[in-house]
Amino acid sequence: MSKAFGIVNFAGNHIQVDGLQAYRPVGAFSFLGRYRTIDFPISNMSNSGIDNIQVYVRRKPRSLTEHLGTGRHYNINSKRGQLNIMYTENNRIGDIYSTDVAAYIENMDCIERIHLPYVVIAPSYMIYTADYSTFLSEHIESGADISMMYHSVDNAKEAFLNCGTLNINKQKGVLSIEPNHGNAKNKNISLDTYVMSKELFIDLVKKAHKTSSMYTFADILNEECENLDIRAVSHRGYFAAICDFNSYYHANMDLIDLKHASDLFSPDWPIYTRTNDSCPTQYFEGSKVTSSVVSNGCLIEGTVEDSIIGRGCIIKPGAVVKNCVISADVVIGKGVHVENLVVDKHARLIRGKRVIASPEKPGYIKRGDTL
Amino acid sequence: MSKAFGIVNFAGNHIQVDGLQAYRPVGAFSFLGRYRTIDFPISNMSNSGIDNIQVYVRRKPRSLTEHLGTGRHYNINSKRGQLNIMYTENNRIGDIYSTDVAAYIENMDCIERIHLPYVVIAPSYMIYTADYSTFLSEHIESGADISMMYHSVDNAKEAFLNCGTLNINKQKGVLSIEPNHGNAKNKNISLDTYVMSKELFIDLVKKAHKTSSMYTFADILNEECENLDIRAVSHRGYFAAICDFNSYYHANMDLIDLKHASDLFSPDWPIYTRTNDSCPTQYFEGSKVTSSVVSNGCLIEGTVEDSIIGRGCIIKPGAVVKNCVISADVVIGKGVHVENLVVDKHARLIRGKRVIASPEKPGYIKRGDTL
Amino acid sequence: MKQNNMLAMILAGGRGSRLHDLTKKVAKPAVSYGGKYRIIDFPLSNCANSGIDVVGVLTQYESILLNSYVAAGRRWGLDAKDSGVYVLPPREKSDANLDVYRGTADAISQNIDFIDTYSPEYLLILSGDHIYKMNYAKMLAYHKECKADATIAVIEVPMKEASRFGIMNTNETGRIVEFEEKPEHPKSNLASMGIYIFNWKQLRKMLLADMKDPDSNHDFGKDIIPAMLNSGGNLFAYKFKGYWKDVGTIDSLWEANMDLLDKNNELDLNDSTWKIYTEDVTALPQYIGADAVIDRAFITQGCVIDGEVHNSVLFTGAKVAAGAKVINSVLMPGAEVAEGAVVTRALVADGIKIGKNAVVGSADSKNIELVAKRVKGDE
Amino acid sequence: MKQNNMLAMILAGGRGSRLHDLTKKVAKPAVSYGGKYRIIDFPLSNCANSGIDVVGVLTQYESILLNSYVAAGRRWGLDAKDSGVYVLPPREKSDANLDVYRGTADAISQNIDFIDTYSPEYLLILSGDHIYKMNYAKMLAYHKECKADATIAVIEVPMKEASRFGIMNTNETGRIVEFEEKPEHPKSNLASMGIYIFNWKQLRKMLLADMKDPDSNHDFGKDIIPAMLNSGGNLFAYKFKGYWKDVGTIDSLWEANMDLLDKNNELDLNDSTWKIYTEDVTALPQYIGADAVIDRAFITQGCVIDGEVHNSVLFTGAKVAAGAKVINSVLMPGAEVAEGAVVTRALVADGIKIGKNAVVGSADSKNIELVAKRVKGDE
Repeated sequence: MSKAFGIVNFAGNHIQVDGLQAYRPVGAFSFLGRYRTIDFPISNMSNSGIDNIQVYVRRKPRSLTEHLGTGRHYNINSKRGQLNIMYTENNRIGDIYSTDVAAYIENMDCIERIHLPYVVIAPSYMIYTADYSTFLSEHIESGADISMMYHSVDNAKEAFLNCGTLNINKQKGVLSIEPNHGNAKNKNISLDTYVMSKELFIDLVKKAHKTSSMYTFADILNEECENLDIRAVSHRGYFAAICDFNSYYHANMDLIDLKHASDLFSPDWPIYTRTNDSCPTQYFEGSKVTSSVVSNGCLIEGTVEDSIIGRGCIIKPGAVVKNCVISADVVIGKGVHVENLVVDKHARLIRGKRVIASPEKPGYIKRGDTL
Repeated sequence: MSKAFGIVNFAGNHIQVDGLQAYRPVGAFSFLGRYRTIDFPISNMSNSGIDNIQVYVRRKPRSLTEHLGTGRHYNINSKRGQLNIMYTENNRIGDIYSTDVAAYIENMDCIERIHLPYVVIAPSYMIYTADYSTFLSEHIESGADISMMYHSVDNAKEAFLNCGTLNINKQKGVLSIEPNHGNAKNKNISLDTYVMSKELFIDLVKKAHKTSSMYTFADILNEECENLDIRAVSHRGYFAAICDFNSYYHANMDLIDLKHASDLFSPDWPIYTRTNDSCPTQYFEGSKVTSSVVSNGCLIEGTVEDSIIGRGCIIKPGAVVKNCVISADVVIGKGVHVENLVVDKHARLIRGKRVIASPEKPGYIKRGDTL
Repeated sequence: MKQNNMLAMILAGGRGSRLHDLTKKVAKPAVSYGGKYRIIDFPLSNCANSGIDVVGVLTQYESILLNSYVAAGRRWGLDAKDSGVYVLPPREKSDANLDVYRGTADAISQNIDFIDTYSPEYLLILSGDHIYKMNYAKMLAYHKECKADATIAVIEVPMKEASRFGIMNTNETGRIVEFEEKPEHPKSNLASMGIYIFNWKQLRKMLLADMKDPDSNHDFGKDIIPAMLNSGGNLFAYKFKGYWKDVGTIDSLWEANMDLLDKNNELDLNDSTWKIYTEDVTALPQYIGADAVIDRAFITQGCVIDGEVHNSVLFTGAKVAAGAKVINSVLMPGAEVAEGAVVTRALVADGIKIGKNAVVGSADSKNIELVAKRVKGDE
Repeated sequence: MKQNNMLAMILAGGRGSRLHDLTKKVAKPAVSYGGKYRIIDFPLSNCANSGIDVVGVLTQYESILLNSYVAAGRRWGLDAKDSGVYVLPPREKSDANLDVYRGTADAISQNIDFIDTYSPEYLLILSGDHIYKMNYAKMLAYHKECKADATIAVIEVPMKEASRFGIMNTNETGRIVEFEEKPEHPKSNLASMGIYIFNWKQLRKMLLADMKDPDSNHDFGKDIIPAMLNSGGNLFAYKFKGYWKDVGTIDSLWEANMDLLDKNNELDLNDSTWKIYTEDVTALPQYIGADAVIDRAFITQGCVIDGEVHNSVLFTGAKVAAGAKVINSVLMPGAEVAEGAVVTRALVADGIKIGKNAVVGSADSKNIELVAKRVKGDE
């Protein structure tokens, strides 16, 4: 039982994932075949003893609502705990008024009614594991106003271009939060993950709201760096941000390597998800599957290489799937050759015999499309 | 196990309940203290063996989502059954584009994926009980294209003014569906409750959508009366429609009489709701409660007459509550006299010593207001 | 919710024979209390609220209602992924015949295999028939802080009543130096509440030894705790403050119900930060009739009151007809009092009907009258 | 979901001794099958899919794993308000001492009080150790249509094997005229599947009589059904078509697993309209390595395949290291095959490790080799 409640924030307007995002919020994106990205922040919270969680969502909440349910599959006690989905009327993606701050203000009565002294805020578009109970206790011990997590990277020139970066001093004090301009290799990428007292959180939200209708929570933090004691806490281990289409593709492809996956998945830190009660996957004579991650419920007769296959997919004889991220319930027809693609749910690639994108710019097949 | 899936429709633009509706959809209105209006259609479906239910919602879905959960408290098997909340982007109340047909079209893939041959549609703003399994089997036997329920009333001049009425012939065929113009005492009020094949339902939705962007499902039905065999089925028993503020107030007040309530509530037909795990209500010395319906978790020291008291209310010494519908977690302060009011959730009536509306035009106290 | 590495086992095998007819068909932990609860809701809700995920309930005698009642772990939210309430009656094993539990310790010993599947670090032993609210997480924190071998929850009782309890004598650090079962001349007033935290590995060894000991009663109070003390174990007393009641008799069950009528009573069932969860019975709200008179009462949903209710607790579905009077009494679930009947200082059992104009109990009786059979009235 | 007035009781007390080491620690209904399932998932999922809300599971021998497994009714969605899976081992009562179930009928008789609390109209009796998918709602409809006193599900078996089964001889209307247990000269090939629907009130009377009969075996097949037939009861056979298997031996368990490798196999676990639900184990998706070779396999989540897998079924968390070969075999949950090892025509039990370069089983063995102990390999 934590002294903190959790907030899982939606991906702000700086995050734009072409294609997939038209159908569901980033938190509901399929990840590594059987997960959704939101499974990571929620499992982190649940494993950290946080069982009172608010999940903020903007447009298209259905898949997220169904996936989260009452949170029992995340090990959240259904009486004592709470997993609430918080909606906002300002829900147009890209709308400058549709900020996290606006959503918090809209649901302020629900926030104020929570009887817990701290809040841990985490984003729905990042994949990492972290023990928030340590994060919280170290925060309390430090006496800081706010603690926030960052991850030092050496590829900030070409990656994390939409993310925030932290400017920190020797004592790990945060001097400013700036967008990543891609002007340097080494950057401290903000995990958009914070801990602070509930009181301060509410104050900051109200202040941000007063200051400007388009201020995000990161904006007000940046502005308060001078006044408040904001500490940066380094994160280690696997870390990926789904901040655009390419990063989505690569975060998935990265984890085909079991060594990378072992950095993220540990028996001590289970990542929970909703089961679909699919049966095991059937491999038939003639199937040839290598270097791939396969979910349950598939029927495989073709060739799969360096790919991720979602739940319930059918790979017909003679089909070749290479360097692809395939979502659930996709059909790859007889003799169809697909390469370097993200294929969205329920798509059927049957007629077009070769659908091949370049490895630099992976392609996207829409949800439910028949090709 | 029914051959039909269920659809609980949102209250259309013809339904406007001043006050309450600003905070939640009609389906999430508190009713008789411990229920919400949506408990009635969902319990009807569950008791009729329908365990695959879609609930459509427009704005402010939080309270409804939390109340419904995964439907376990409605006795819906959490694996075999499904209680899904369906959202729509056209969610502005009063917007002519925001119709049930638009919502069905937006979620058509989810409708099409259901493997059941029939659909039962019920509204979220009416309070009645009905066995849909009989409704369905009689529909199948009759060979009609569509069966719909109506209730004959003799007070259509002053009530049900926003509801639809059925024009029917001697063989119970529906000739037309018209708004109630209040021009006659005796009318057949449509219960907005239909059964038909899934196929026909989809056809009609698509046709309505093609015909006009502002067509509702009732509109297309009215138009198809000539072409289709639409049968009217008479409903008996308790029936109320929450179609405006006054009807909300009176539907509640009606049921203070246990005789009326016995018409609606039967041991064979349980109305399920979500429990809040409140403890029993404590009556203290000096309390005086008569002709009232009281929910659990209240602390009562004052006088309550002819009223409905929601869960967790506090009625302080010397307070007088008369002819009121009080929602959950309301405080009526010492010596405060309230009469002919609907008091919304979390309101605190403490300072103003007399808050009395006229019996003809009951007053409304806003959610969370302190008076 | 992350497992806090503590598994709870509730001893719920008591017959409760001093509750007479109330426990004829249900085990004591399943007896109704407080309008809508059963006694075992208290330890189970305490577990849920303390962040304990897995609870074993050791049942024995006449337990079908108790077994099915606790099996529905959803009632206390104990139905998340790695969570559960497990009913553990005695059972046949490949190396042992079917046999009853020989004592509180034996009940645990016979379920070592169950406990081992969760490999908990700590084991919490609870009793299924006490009414109280307690945060076991705090007790565990104290147990860890003291580096204790075992921690026993104690409550201060009036010194003159101390000889009715198991008394813990502690030194100034809170360490238990002596345990006396019902001492004639008690040295302290710290009574054991029958709530223990053990380190599982250590307890496991002791239980295996205890099982083989022919002289043992296989009981925590009589055997395990004394043995730990004798071997110089580090046992600590954890002082509990608050409402705590063992309702062993009709009078004490009645009293515990009456306690709820006090404003700001110590148990405070209305505290939204520590709810007691129970079965979700489908029922109407309370219907209070035009001529009803209610002062000082604790009434739950499903009740219909047309008569007078004074100083009484009414359980789910209880009915008081017009002209009937219920005074200083407890009406258990579904009890009905017909027109003109008067019920005074009585406890009316589940579903019992008191007929028209019947008079039950009396204002000056020494004991509370248990009404467990239908009382005929005027026809 | 409205109760269809039928309560199901699953007989799950079988020791399954012909499954040897597999049932040393778990009862037969809890044995793993088909990659991610346990056998009892089939009757439980069938119940859930047939709209049955309340299921009693009659357990007996070494049932701690089975008891806790089925107690989590959420796995089959049987955890809605009025729904539940209840574990029913033998128990002590006020009028009876603790005693084992004496037969299939006695197991029901001893739980009459449990059944009565739901007052069902119909009682469905199932076996906990059969693999099949069946809609009991259709069987109930047939039972009602026939106005039967009892309906027994039957399956056509090859005539030459009929003498191994309990055979129902029916007239042209489907009414059972004779029941023969393992007849030497069978008159029909309709074998009883051990699935019965009874009218509860009627069965209740028969059970009460049977309990007192000193000559009875207290068994449905041996006593109750013959008695009903003798007294001219209206018993009907309900013909089931589809996959049905009683996996009594290691060979038949292996076979039943191998059946799943066939394209369009009759059991069709992939049918989304009749899913078999099971425990939701936290596991990664299947990881298939760069040099893996898989043809004809049934593999579930948590598996890591770097070697070769031919004609095999791999259960949750099974691992096949690079250079290892698994042929015509079943790897049960957590089984691991180290580098260079070869496993042929074997059933490797839960968690068993096959060491480096070890060779297990052989292609031309008559029986399937059960590997229930660690096999050391090269160090």
